[in-house]
Amino acid sequence: MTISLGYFLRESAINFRRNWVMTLGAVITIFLSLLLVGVSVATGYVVTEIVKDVERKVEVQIFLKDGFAEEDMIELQQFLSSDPLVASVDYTSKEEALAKFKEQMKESPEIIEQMEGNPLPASLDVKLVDARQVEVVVAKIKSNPTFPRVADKPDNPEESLKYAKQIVNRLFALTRVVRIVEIVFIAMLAIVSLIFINNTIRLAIYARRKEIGIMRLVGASNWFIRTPFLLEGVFQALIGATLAILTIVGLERAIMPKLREVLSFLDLSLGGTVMVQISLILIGSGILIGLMGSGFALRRYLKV
Amino acid sequence: MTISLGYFLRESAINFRRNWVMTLGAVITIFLSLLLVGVSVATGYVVTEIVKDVERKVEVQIFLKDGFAEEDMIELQQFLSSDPLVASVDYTSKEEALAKFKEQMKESPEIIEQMEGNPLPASLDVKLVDARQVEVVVAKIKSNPTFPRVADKPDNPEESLKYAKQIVNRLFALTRVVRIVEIVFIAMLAIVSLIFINNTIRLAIYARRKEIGIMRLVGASNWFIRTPFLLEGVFQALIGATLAILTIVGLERAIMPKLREVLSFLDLSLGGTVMVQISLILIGSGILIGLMGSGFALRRYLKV
Amino acid sequence: MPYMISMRGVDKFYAGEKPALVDVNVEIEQGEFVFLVGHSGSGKSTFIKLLLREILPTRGTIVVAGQDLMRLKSWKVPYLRRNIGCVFQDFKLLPNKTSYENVAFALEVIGRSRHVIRTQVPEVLRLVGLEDKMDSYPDELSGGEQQRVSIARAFVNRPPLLLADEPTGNLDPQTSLGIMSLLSRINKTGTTVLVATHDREMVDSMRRRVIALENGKVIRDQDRGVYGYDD
Amino acid sequence: MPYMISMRGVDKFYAGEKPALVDVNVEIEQGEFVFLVGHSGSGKSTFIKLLLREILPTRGTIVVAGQDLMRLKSWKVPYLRRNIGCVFQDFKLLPNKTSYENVAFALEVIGRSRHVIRTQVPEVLRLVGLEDKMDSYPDELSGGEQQRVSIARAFVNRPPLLLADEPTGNLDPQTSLGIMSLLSRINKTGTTVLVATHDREMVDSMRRRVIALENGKVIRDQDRGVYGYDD
Ligand SMILES: Nc1ncnc2c1ncn2[C@@H]1O[C@H](COP(=O)(O)OP(=O)(O)OP(=O)(O)O)[C@@H](O)[C@H]1O
Ligand SMILES: Nc1ncnc2c1ncn2[C@@H]1O[C@H](COP(=O)(O)OP(=O)(O)OP(=O)(O)O)[C@@H](O)[C@H]1O
Ligand SMILES: [Mg+2]
Ligand SMILES: [Mg+2]
Repeated sequence: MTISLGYFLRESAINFRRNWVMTLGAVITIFLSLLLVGVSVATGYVVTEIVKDVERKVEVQIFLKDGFAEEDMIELQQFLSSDPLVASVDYTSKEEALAKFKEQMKESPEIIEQMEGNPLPASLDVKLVDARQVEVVVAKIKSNPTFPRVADKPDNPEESLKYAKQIVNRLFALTRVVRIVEIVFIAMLAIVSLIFINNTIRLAIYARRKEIGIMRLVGASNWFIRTPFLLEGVFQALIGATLAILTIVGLERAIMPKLREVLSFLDLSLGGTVMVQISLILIGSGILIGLMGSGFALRRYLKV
Repeated sequence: MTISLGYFLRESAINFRRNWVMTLGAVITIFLSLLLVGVSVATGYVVTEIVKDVERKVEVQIFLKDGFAEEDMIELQQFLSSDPLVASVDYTSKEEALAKFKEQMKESPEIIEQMEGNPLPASLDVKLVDARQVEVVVAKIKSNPTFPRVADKPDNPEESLKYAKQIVNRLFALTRVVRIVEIVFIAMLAIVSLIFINNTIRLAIYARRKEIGIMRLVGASNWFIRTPFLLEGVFQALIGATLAILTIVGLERAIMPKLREVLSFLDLSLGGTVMVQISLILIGSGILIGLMGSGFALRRYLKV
Repeated sequence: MPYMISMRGVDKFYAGEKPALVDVNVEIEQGEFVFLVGHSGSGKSTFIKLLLREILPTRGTIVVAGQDLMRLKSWKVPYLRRNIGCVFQDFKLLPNKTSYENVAFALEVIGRSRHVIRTQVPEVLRLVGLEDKMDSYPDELSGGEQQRVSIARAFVNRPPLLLADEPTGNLDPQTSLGIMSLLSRINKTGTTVLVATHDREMVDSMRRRVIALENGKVIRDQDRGVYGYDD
Repeated sequence: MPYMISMRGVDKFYAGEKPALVDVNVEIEQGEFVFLVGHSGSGKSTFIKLLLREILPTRGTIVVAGQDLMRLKSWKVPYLRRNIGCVFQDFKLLPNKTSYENVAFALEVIGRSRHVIRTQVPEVLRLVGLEDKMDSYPDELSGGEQQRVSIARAFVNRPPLLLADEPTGNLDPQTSLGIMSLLSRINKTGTTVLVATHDREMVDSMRRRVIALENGKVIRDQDRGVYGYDD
């Protein structure tokens, strides 16, 4: 019925205006709840990116003996490159290794001075797709038949593999905790927001329970009473979500460039797609909560 | 008047029971708001401790030339020890330095092998009270007259000072950001909580505005109307705060041991005093907000 | 002969008190005009609330407009109520709606078009003398004006059954007379009308059927009766 | 001779409508018993609300119990109201309080001891015939019972001025008579009583001073008057 739709829209718009204390309360609650959730999700995203970036820096180095056979090295490199766990395999010659070492050690020049010739071996530097798979990749390298032939220490090939076992383990312990804390916190905020919004809507409807009773006595069916409330809930959610999104976008604009400047050594990013995703989540969940909150709260007063 | 006090307590207890929908709403809001704030403060405290712990590991090393004069070294050590910015000064002999180096480099044995004799200098390892003061301490060392006499490189004493300038700067950039984010987040949560609580109380009082009008018409003075509402607000805040504190203590008991286990390399602590502080803050601010929220919300309906 | 209202052996007990209604047996035919009289607290409003299925009886059967209220499914209740116009003792106006909107609501509920609403609502408000109070909210109306809005809402959709609980309690004798003759005219068009009232003058002058309650019991059911009760 | 109420040149305009009261000049002496009559919407409730300082007049001066209401500081208003008992047309009972608590509230407000409350409240409720409804909440009471709680609350603290807006609108003639003789008795103890009413029988039989309003104007102020108005 087109008449009814018009009626319901008009009705909920009027309610919206005339019960503005309640409306404002609900809009503020929805806005702030979604803002909290949105900011946490965005922060969580940045943290996750940082964690991933740090993890990406975990690599396995294979030291090669002086005068290794070129074809062996290439074979090993190809074997590793074709592994789905491996992101890239780069060759570092003896000279490049020395240059890097000098660069790294330039704050302890006493050690560089002491060095004669080029004691550093060439290496294959293996970057991983998922840093947590480091032990698997190491095992694969060890079991590869070419590996002992090119290894720096053929008698004890294992010593030709370098990866910061302890650091990697600590890093993973830390990043796991960071991720769990992140998820738990966002989940907590989401649940709390849900309760807040639900609570506010319940109070708003509680304050109008007499009206609902009167409507019933005048012969209004449940859906006739419910629809304007639900539409109102949707309006409120839309306004709240929009405000939250605008605030988050504003914050992003204001904070991210500064943060990127201060933490220029970290790869901080919060792309447009992420913002769009967050916006969609906020609007979607806002409307859902608005609808469900109103719906549930009404049930109590819609019993005959 | 003792009669009045009894009356007000009775009155607010009755209201508490008879308006339980509103009461429950307010209690839930206060509880969850304070829980969020409390959890953030606790998390923030742990993060701050970790940051401090990491910062504490920043140190300045002074490399000493072979065959330095013992009394010069001791003089420098005492000079630094007496500085309020310095936490401790430890002497590392050439042998200890070599042992440490070998331990650190055990994953790159090719370098150790290359070393002949003991190329490493002895050093004084200076730990700082506040890592951010590292440049100040470095300047002081440089300007000390004994320093050039014991320095490893007398012709260019500056090179005998080692501190991870870049790492320290990055670390500080990061920890500063972490701290700011922490404070901003807690502040945001606190403000949002305040608005939530205020909002809920306002809705609850809005729903009873007719009652307030009636009381006024029957000759009740403003404070006579206000007192039971304020007491109710305090009750609600107390219940909410208590629930929040219990939940936080419970969470601490459940999570901290596990966290300490997983992150055993970090110095995670959340002492009893911190918990007591958090509890006091929550109860105090809860009551304050309960009082002020009710007070402000009432003002609108207490105009004559 | 179809009964509009039929109550058999109806008791109503509110929690733990003496009963509000005891063994009420009443039949009201379609098109009748009935007064319900009784002292304050004798059960008149309870009687009306039962017919509207606002409350259910503790015992007994009630049939209204062919519907057995004890068996009526809860989702069907609104449809029953659309056939009953009711003037409530406490008016029950929606506080956030103007007089016009309050009356219009009864039409919107049954899906009348805006056009119908626009013509009928002002007409009905004029009948109860509120043509210049259409845009006032209930708390901007005098007691009697609120009561008349409630009356207007009750008959705007021409229901076959009209219940009125003390419809002239806040009205002066002259306005009361106007309302009563309005109810009379509505009754002449075939609507069954049940009026609970304390207005002795009114009851005595109209000489219609009178049902008298005392302590929840029907003590008198008289055609062309009078208010009765000696002061 | 001290006036309890004195209104001079009082106008009351509500937002943008025709005036609710126009140029009202009324003096009521201490100890008088006055009826205020008039059609629905003629301004009776507005008159009473002005005396209680629920609203302020648009023009004119009002002095009640020696207080100039225009000059009265807002924090002093509660003290004024404690000297005025008021029966409201819509009862204005606190929904979360029982009958007993509603009546007791008027005493608590003026700081009476629990002992006094415990003896006086049941006594007053008995006077209005509600001794067995003391623990009922307003929505568990019939319309007339609520009205009587409102009456009990109005005079429980023996105020020097009693205002009653339509105090018998929901009461049967017999109970009305009881309430009226109660008001009469209260008046005999020196209390000034002002009753706005539509109850022609009552006014005609009591033969007290009658102030008649029409469209906000005082059209008659008559000692030992009658309800007047021809139907
Ligand atoms: N919800 C309720 N809970 C308990 N008792 C109730 C309830 N509603 C009404 N009563 C009691 O039932 C009795 C009958 O009430 P009812 O409202 O039917 O009286 P009434 O005839 O309409 O009186 P009045 O003329 O004063 O309006 C009264 O004594 C009243 O106190
Ligand atoms: N708050 C308000 N805003 C606007 N108009 C109002 C307001 N209160 C009352 N009025 C109008 O003022 C006029 C007088 O109202 P008042 O309540 O004094 O009448 P009354 O004599 O008590 O009538 P009744 O016998 O019906 O109770 C009415 O026309 C009413 O609509
Ligand atoms: Mg009744
Ligand atoms: Mg009035």
